Amino acid sequence: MNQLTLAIRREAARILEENIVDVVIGFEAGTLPLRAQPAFITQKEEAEKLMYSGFCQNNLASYLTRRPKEERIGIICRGCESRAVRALVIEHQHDRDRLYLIGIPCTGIIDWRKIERQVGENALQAVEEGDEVIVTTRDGEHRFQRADVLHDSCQRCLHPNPVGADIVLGDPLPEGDPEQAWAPVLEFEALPPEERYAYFVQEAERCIRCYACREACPMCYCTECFVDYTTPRWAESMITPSGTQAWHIIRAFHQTGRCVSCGACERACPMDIKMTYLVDKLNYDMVQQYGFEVGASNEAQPPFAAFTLDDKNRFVR
Amino acid sequence: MNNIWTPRIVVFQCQYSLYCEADQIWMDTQLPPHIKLIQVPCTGRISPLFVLNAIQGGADGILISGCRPEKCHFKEGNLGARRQLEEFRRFLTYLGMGAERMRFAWIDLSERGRIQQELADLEETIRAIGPIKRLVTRAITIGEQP
Amino acid sequence: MYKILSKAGLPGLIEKWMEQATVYAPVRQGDFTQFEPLDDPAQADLYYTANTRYPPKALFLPQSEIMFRAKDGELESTEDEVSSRVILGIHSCDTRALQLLDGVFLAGDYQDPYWAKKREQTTLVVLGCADPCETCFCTSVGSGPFDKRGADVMLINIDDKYVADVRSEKGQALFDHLPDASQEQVVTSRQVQAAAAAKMEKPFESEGIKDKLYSLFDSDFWPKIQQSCLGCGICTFLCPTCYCFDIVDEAQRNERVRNWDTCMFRIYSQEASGHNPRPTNTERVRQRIMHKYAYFVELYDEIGCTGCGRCVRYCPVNLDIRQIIRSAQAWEES
Amino acid sequence: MHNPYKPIPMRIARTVVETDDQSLKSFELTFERKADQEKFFSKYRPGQFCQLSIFSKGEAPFGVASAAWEGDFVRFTINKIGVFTRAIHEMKPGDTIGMRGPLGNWYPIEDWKGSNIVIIGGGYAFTTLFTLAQHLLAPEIRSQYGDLTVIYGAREPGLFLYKKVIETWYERKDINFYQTIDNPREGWGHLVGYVPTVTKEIAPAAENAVAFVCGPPVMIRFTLPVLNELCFPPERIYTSLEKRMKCGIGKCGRCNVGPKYICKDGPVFTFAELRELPSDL
Repeated sequence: MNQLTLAIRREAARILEENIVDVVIGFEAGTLPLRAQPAFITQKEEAEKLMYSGFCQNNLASYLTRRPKEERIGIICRGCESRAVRALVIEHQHDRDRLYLIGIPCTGIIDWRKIERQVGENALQAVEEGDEVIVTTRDGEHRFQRADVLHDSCQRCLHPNPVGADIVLGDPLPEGDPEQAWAPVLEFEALPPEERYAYFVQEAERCIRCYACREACPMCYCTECFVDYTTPRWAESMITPSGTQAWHIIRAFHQTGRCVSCGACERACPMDIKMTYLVDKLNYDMVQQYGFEVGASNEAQPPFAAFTLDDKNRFVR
Repeated sequence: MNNIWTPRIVVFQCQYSLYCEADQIWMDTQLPPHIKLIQVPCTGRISPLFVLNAIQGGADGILISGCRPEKCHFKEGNLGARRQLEEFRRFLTYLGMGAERMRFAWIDLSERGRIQQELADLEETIRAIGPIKRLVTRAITIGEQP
Repeated sequence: MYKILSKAGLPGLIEKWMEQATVYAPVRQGDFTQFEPLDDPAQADLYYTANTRYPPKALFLPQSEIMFRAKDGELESTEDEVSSRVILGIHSCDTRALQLLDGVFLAGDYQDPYWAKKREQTTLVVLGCADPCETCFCTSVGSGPFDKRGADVMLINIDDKYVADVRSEKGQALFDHLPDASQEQVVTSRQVQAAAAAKMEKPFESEGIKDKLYSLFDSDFWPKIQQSCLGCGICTFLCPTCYCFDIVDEAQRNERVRNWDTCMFRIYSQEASGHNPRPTNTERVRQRIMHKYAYFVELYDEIGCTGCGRCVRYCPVNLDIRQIIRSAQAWEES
Repeated sequence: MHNPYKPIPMRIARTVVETDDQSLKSFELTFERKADQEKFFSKYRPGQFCQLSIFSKGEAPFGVASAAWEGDFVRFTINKIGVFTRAIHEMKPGDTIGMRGPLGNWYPIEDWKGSNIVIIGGGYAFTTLFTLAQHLLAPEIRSQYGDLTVIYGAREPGLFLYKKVIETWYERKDINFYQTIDNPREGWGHLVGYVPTVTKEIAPAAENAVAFVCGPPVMIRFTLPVLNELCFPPERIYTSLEKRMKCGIGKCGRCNVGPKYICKDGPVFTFAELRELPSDL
């Protein structure tokens, strides 16, 4: 039992008992060794179910827009979740007063795919021990350096510490290095255009349009998504290049200046499609053009919602 | 080879962004067949999806033409459009499209002949770089093909 | 009829089939395998024990299938555009799924010609699972790792050979010229089969599940278990037995197509009037589970799930259907 | 192999604007091929529906609103509400359109020979009930049944369908016809009140009778208790359901209510049957 789990249970039980919230959204143990399940705790006795580990792969903020409007919610917030909460509040999707953020400085989410790539698909047990992840399979024990098997988004995480939390459990962590965070975007940009396009095509063509990326994303909350719109239909409905490329381009574009870089979309994808390189570019541009970073403040509107006469490139062609 | 090929160009034009009368008449009635005009209530109405649809359908060039920044009929529709569509161009470029294929022309009533000039420039640029290859996923007919 | 085939001889055999038919087999693609038409027998990866990521139902009900091409106002159907095929290395769960779907597409007053034609043109060379995965639960849903129903041939892995249990004329056509398996080899193959099934834990017993689910229809069970569900389409799209589709006209392509659809999407049941009979995720999750474990049982006397475990493995929130069924069985109305 | 997804070509012979608000229009379609016509009428029974198809707009299901004896055409009455219906409202006589059908089950009227028939309809849902009444009014059929009572309600006079035909029902001796509108209106010479209330007043006898009820959900909800009070057992009350459909032949999976598919096992169900099904409508 790790200290963090105990602290989370204690805090969840307290805020339920003191009637500060109606529900606490956290994680409980999963049915598979490398996975955890989102949990919705409404009774303080049930707080014992909560746990926390590096296998908690979802962005819990995506549940905020799914819950009943009047509910008071306690939610486990890592850096990315807390920034999503801020963005949702700025976009009037949630009322901050009805939220209680239990902040956790995050050491990164372990990517089960990276582990399965090496040990096969039949893990029997997985535990974290300090900087190591120990996975037991039918043919024995495998040890990994935690840093090596973190999800890509977490490896280049800029802000592991929660912002604006009501309580923070655990000690703050050092912030990430922007140079390292944006390096993949710049590297991709440096490739010849045909290689960039080839990579995009190769990733998008595996898409099965299950929209798990959309559903897993805390910022994709539209009741009617552009692909569902039929009068007129904007994107081809099929899993053809037209259809899947349009989906990936526009989905990413709608996240411009809104994406919190949590990587939940990629972790949800059943076809291992890389997609953070798309939104990362857009986020990078927002930083470059407008000095905007999602969740950095409680007030700043996303750049597409805020524009001025004095924008750069006034006479751009 | 290139003298047979004519680039296909889609122009999105804000309906309030009136050019000087002669230019507008030319746009409305004398646009050559390889240029397709799509009028919108404001450049702010141009969803990136429209642009993407044109590109997927085989448009070699896109011209987005609207009012000068301070002269939007809806006060700031064009300001939003400018931020969005510029970024969209950066994004498509990131994915391999030639940035030259998409351009903006914020035009004032006084700028006689500018739209023709912009179109001619765009066409020349596109002739130089050749037909669009990347991001085209289905060829639909835009105007008449020679 | 039992034939024997050395693993070393398999590429030669595939090559021979390729002369007459398109041969599909699991082909390694990045971290997973997919059924692909082979250009070269060496592409076939039969040693990768897990199921292909994408279900082979797509070879019979493609995710996007052109039904008609519009020509001068006439719709020309496309069902005949399929030729002879062999599917090698499909597992029992996926084969069983095809058989269950025959009940939907081939039985009743209307036969689906697209499905029928592809079934008719295809020979299934099934590879039994000697080494089922941790997420497999075929034995809980009335099947098993060597379920032979629906197989034209069942390959059973014994050391450096396969015992081929040839079960149909179509299968015979592919294996006829091979030597018969010895009595001893057949016995060994039976042991392999029994051992595989014995290795599997049974996460639940399916008896009475239909009635239990009916009794829970209006229960608080569904609102509770659906909370973590994101409402994406992974479970249904990767499912070998989910078959719902949408029919769409792609006017720019001049095609009427059908695309997989899923009861997990809001728009699936959204009516033009604005009414939606399944307005929230609760009704949609209930529909998915009940379709497989209650309605399908009522209609066909079989569970509409073959225990392949794809939905278990790829659910982004680890909402595990085995756990849902167990919870349903244990649920007491308060 | 027969392809049940393939529409047969039809031609729009006549259109009639049915309601004053122009939102409902009837389309009478004739067959382009004699063989299709024969096949259609050899199967068609009142209560069935067809999928109409306009390439590029897709397909949508509509109940057939004409009895076979009315002529060599098939009538559909269509409310302008979505993509498809908007497109068909633009169409003119002479235009062609695709059709698949007849699909689904029907009002099993042949099981009730000798019985009295009560038809209760409200609003736009009257289409297939009209078909049923028309079917029963054919001379050789009418004599096989007892009394025929039709109660038909609409929000206001301008919203009644098939006005020309139903006007003539008042003059007939072999049909008891009642029309009602929601609120009093000057110049209205028939009943006023909601369908359930009016049904209660008219009180058709349940003995040796069978009822067919179609209408908006709220009308159904309040009419059922009335029929209950009048002693109609649920086995003798039929209704016709609708849900979003695509294939129309029980394959695409979308229109189920529990294990039943509205397109294949329906659209006609008795309330006794519906009571056995999960509440998934």
